[in-house]
Amino acid sequence: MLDNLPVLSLIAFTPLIGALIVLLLPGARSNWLRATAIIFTLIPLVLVLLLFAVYEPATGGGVYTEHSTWLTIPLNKEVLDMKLQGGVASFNLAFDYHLAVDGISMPLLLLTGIVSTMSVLASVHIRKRWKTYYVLFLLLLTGIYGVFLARDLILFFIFFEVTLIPMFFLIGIWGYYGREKAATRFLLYNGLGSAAMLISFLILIVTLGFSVSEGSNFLYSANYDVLLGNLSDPNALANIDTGNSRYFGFFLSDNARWGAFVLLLIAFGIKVPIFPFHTWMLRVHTEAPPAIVMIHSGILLKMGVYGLIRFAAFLFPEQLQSWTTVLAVLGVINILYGAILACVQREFKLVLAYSSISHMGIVLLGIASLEEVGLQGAIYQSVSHGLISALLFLIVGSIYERTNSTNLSDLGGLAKAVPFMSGILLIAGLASLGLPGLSGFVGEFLSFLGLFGSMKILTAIGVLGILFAAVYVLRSILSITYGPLPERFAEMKDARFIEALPMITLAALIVLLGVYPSILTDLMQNGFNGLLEQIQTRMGG
Amino acid sequence: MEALQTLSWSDTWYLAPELVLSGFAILLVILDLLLPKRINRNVIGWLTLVGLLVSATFVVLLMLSLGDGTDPADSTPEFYSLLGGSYRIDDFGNLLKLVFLGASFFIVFSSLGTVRDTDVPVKAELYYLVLPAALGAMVMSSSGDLITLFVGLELLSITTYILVATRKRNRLSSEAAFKYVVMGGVASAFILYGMSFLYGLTGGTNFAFIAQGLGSAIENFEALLYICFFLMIAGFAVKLALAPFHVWAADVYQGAPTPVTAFLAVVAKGAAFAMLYRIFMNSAFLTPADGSFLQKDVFIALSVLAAAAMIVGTVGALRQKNVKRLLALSGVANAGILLTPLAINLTEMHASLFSEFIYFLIAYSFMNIGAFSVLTILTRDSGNESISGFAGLYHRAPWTAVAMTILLCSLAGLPVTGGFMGKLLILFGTFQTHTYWLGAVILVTTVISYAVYFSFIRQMFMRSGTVDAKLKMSVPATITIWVCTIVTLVLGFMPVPLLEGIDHIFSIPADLLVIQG
Amino acid sequence: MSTFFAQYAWLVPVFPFAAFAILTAMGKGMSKTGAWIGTIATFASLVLSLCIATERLSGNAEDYSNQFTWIEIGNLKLHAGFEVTNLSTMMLVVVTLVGFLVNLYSQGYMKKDERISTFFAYVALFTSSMLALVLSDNLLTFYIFWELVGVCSFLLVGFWYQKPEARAAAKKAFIVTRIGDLGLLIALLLLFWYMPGHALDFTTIHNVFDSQGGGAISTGITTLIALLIFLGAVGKSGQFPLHVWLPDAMEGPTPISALIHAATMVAAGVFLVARTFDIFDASQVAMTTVAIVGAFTAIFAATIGLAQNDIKRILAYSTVSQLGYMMLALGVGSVTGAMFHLLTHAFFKALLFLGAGSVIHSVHTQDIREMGGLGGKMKITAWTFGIGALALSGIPPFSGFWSKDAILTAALDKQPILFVVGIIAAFFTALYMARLFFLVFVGKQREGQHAKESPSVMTIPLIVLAILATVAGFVETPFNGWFGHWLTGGDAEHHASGLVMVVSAAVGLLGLYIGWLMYVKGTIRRDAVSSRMPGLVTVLERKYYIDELYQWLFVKPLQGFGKALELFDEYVVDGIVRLSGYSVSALGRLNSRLQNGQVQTYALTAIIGIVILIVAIAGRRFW
Amino acid sequence: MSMLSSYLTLAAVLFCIGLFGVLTKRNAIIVLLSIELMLNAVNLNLIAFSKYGVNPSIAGHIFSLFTITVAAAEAAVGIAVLIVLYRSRATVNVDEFDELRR
Repeated sequence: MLDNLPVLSLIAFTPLIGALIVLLLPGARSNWLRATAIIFTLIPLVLVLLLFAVYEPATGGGVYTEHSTWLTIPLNKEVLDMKLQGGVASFNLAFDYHLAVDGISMPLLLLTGIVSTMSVLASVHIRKRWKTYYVLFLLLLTGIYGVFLARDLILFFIFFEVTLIPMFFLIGIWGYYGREKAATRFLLYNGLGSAAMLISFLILIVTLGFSVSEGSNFLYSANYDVLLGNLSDPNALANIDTGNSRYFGFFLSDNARWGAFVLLLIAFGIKVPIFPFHTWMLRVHTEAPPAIVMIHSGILLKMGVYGLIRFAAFLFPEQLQSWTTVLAVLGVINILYGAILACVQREFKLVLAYSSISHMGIVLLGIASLEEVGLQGAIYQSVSHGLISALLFLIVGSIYERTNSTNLSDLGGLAKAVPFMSGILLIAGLASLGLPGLSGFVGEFLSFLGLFGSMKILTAIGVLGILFAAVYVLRSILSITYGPLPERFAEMKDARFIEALPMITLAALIVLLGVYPSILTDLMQNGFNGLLEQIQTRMGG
Repeated sequence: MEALQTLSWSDTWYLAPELVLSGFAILLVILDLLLPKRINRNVIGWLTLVGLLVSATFVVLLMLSLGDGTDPADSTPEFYSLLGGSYRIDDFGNLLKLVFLGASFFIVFSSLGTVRDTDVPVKAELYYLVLPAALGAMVMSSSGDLITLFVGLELLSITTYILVATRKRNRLSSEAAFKYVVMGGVASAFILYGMSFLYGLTGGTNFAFIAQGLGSAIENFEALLYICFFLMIAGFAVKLALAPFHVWAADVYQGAPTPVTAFLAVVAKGAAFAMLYRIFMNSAFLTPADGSFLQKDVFIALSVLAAAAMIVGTVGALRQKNVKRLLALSGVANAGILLTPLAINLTEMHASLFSEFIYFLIAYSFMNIGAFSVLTILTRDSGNESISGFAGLYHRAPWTAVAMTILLCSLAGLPVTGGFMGKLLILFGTFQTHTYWLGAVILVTTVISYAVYFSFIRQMFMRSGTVDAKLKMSVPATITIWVCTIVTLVLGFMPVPLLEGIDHIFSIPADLLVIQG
Repeated sequence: MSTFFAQYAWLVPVFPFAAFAILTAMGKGMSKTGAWIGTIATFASLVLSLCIATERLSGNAEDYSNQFTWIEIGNLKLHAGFEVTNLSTMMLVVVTLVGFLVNLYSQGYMKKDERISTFFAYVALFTSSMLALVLSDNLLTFYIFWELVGVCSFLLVGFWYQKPEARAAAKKAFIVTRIGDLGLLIALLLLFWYMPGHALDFTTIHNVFDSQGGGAISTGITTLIALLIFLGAVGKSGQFPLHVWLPDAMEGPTPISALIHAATMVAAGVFLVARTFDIFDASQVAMTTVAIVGAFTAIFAATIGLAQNDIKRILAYSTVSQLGYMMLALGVGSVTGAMFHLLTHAFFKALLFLGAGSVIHSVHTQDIREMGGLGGKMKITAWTFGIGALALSGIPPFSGFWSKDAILTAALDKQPILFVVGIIAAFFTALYMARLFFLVFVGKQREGQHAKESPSVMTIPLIVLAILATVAGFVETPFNGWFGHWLTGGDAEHHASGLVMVVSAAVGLLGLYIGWLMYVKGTIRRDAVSSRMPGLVTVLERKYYIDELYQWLFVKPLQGFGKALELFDEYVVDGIVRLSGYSVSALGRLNSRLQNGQVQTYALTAIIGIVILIVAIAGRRFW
Repeated sequence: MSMLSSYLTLAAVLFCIGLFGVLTKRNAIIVLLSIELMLNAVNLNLIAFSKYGVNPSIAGHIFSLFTITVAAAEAAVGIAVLIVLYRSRATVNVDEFDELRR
């Protein structure tokens, strides 16, 4: 049934349509607004699930590619015309509207669908300006889906930027005390990342993206597939060193490659975040409303991971390969730095923020392995961390609503007052510390397994992180749920249905992924073939 | 040199847009004198709009009558050269004229009903003086001769001096005007001094002559040519408010009535760019590139100025609380971006400098006019020009706040807006020519500018203002705001039609370079 | 022989898991029924285990294993599966048997607790994980359930979560064992990359590391792997230096201490080493390490046990000490001895804990100094406890004697010093057990204590266990090596040594006698040691200050480091970010200084600007 | 050519004097006059070039005529603005015109 539908576009743009509809609804009807928002968050989820059901790893979901030219910007060809006697038929800069799914994006799409749905349910804690909230929320979703679907550099960039603006508002309007600062910091820091990304992209477009087709049609293309094709094509202009000609400089020199690669690393490193680019996200974690942190920690950080793999790894396999150690060291630093800092925080949200840093370090290790196991582990860990941190922040939101605090010293004994929530919190915590049987373990294990083949000592040091994970998770969660219950919380009510539903769903998914990982690993089966082949051939040559 | 070509009756057709403007200008001056005091001077405003529209119609007609040069069999000329080549009707000029006329139109339109008599007692002057100013800008963009260029420049400058001073009872207004006069005068002197050398070393004031003479001039008087170009650069830099020649801009923008500020930011700036293109593409660009560094150096100097403008403008705006001054500094930064396509020069791979420039100019005009219109409404409401005047705008006028947000996103270069597309094209140019550093400067300053523009958004959405009453909107201003917003979005989503149109009619040899005399 | 029941072995863990699922899903609504669901499920497992055991008792049943692909990535496959061997069958029986008895016992012990169904859910989950662990056919599956039993232990230790001590103990239990788990995990990674075909199953491990394996893996790596696996075992089995969690874990309900922290989970470390014994066998260093750590732990914990006053803590240190014995056995190469002791220990230690639970249930204190003369009121408890104590002290003919004897014989064969250490530890064992028994059950009864015998649901398990503790030893005596043969498939490695039997029985009796003299007869004053060497006693009471040492060695420095890092994060990492922000806005301030209102300054700036531009750009050409 | 260079030098000196005046004089009238001086330097240049330049032509004369005219217009507007300013400030000191700042 999906064959006749532009299903990928529908996934990406139904939230946008939802946003427009919400915009037209009367602002006072909060129930209508909420229902519309939920519906338009569910539609893409359903579509993603359908896609998941029919997705065949063997064909890489190629059936569901949507490709059309979007912008073909004419570049003045006159000077070129004069120079080349034969004349130039056309000289264009083409941005394509190209959406596709493969084994790498599919799991992240699923994650997006699930976490966004849970987040929109968790938005019951939002107390003001619902209309604006849901409009921005849906806008954000379009951006996120777009990022995971886009296969054109500029399209990707646009979607990436589109996530920034709603996030700025969502943090800045509905956040806590330091929200404005956090929002600005978020915007600037991520903006810088995007700038680095765009520089790198443009370098790629003016070199790798250039091609001369039959009948001397000169074309700069921003299409990812074109870039990838030119990368491995020895006859592509970007791979031929024609000397230092100023005007026809399509050659992608080693220096340029390195520059572009490092810029991508920085760009996505900020998003992931990689130490030392992490400080912005601490503020987002503490200041943004929990429903938004679910999205942020659950999905947005994964855009960095996705970008690292999709662009830094696939387009620069050589550079990545010679920098695996750097990446692994960064990963280990992330793991330990985040973990140790998480051990000494007094604010639960900060514990979680630092723990995110730590977990993202594991993802880096997986990428650094350049082994299929590790790469799948990285994605797996991303998905798993997405679910876990979404669940954790869901509970944080519910706890904050009841206690007005998430400070560890203010809380205690909640297992008595809210046993259900405490139980879920414990499950989430255990998943976060990598307990087998829950999703966290599989991702961590696969990542470690992948890297261990090439870097034993570093991996072993990284594994220490899971010890600290036990320390900070237990320290914080036990001090919230265990111990004597303070008087003032005696009357606390356990989770309402609307809160419990997403909690149970997420917890169930965490267990499912922990017990039956093939559900994702099968999906990713052929996702990394291209990259691994590249590396193989380069090592051979 | 052919015999002096005099103005014939048939030429009036080619000069129709300019003649219409001057005719309307004179007519309105007289009308203003004759009309009794009790009649609202908005009438003159509407008539000004009519003048601008008629003129624009003629420009469009002229454009249609021009050939595009794609078909060799087509004998329609690609341009008309009048008065011995001193005045050119070509697509470069026509496109810019449309921008100027359109911008003037919206500026005047949005100010109808928002400018208060207490603030600008000579409201009629505010309206009809826009006509000669626009005329000056048009002359500049159409000139093929240094003298025409200079006359156009001065026509624009002198009228804007007066426009700035129209808030007669305002102490600041006349101070701003005085500063503008002094800086403008000095700038004119520099430009003229540079032009005098250009004339002296090549022997002509016509661009065709200058191009011919440059070859020998560079052999014998390279140092003098350097001085000549740098003197002109200095003059233009002041006119364009590039850093560090920009300091006057903030003061003048603040003192002027808001519509005039918008006019300065859009039309005056655009006209200066037109002049820059005319002169530099027909002189510095044509100097031989081998054996002399002149060409390279002039364009490097422009790149450096562009970068400096972006950095200083953005960074300066960070700490600015007065909205007009802030927009002045933002204009400085945008001038840097607008300069970039020219500064990275015309090369084999990068020949689309003009479409990059004009696309961003159009986008910039609309977003700026929109933003200034919002500002006009707000200042009329509260008299507060500070950024805190935007506080709580979301609660007072949510839709206007949304529009303003879109405009600000465009100013900040965020997708999907005209500002983004324009910047992206210019950026692409810098990368095409491998001028990575300039591209990086554009991007980094863009990011810093988020802090500037989003401080408005913070005010609008995240703070509550002192007043809660619904904001009183004037109809023309509202229309202007929404037109600007929609155009901004359309330019972001669908840049291709416009760009294709420009590419279709614009040709470098015929429209940008005046090689054929 | 048939493997009819063996193919259904996977059902053994499924029963309790189903119970867990039901109990969790139903929630609080079913306190009484819930308890029975757990018990019945465990009973079902027990029955099935017994069936499997019967099937295999003949001794020549083939091992049965079955597996499926858990994760498949590229050409790498990670499997999950189960394997039924004699070793795992023995463990199945032990776990289900003790598990069932503890379940039964808890019906009485936990009766009044409002979260009884939660308790039974946890216990069911634990039983299930433990059984799955036992059945695992490869190290990865093993590791998964290894962690799961750990988490169940954590949950149950912290069952009374409102007590801060329980919270601390649970946390400690989890974290300290996790240190060991790290070792196991790294060992797993190493094995994965070094094993041919990335195989992780025990059969392949056996084949590769077997003497016939032909040195597929270098000795250095083998040693490393072995030591890392041993680290895991050290953590789980409470060996020195990671023993600190086990005594604290006594904060949990007593049945849990019996089930998890005496009979089953803590023995998993021993089981692990036994399961991967070929790896150890291939490395002399590893074997020596295991033996030394085991022996040291045995005597070390026994001495601490002497000076404790909490009934459960004494038993806990005793557990640590006995686990040390098992490790010692493995270290000297006697898998049979270790598993044999594991078996007997499971029975008599569970018995002792349950007996202690019965006492605590009755008198509501755990301090043995506040007890006394309970023997009269609690006959069954006292008798069964006595049997347990005798078994533990290694008095013939109780089971502990035979198993200890097997270990000591092996030790003597290998290394006399280890034997001596073992003998001394055995003496201390007898001594502290005597102290415990006599102080609790003999002597004057305390006033105000209304001790009474526990209900039959609690005493029946005691009796069953007491019988087992008495007779279980006869499966393997110096005269009859059936158990060893059945277990390892080899010839009986254990040959009679009259010397060992005599010496070990003698020190056991001596210990008991001295205890009797001190605590019953009073011939030796109780403070005979403490008055002469108060320092020594304090050191023992404070458990050699190990906790404090760790506090100062690891916890505090780590906290300090964390705080320092926090400052670093705030002022250096974020500081740089803020600094760049400030410097940008400082530039902005510079710009606003320029805007001083003086038009002449503006013009001057412009002039200076153009001069600099000319000098910089044009000037460099003319230089 | 010596004539040309003398004229050019004179013009340059004149231009610099004008510039100096703009930058330093406190009296606003003198500032405006200094601008005129600069423009006159330009006129001198143009005339000199049109007589002694590389390609002597009438264009320089014409250019200077335009310059003179425009300069007059500019001066007129300048003075007018200054008068308005003087009315409100009662001073012609340039350095007192600094209410617009920062």
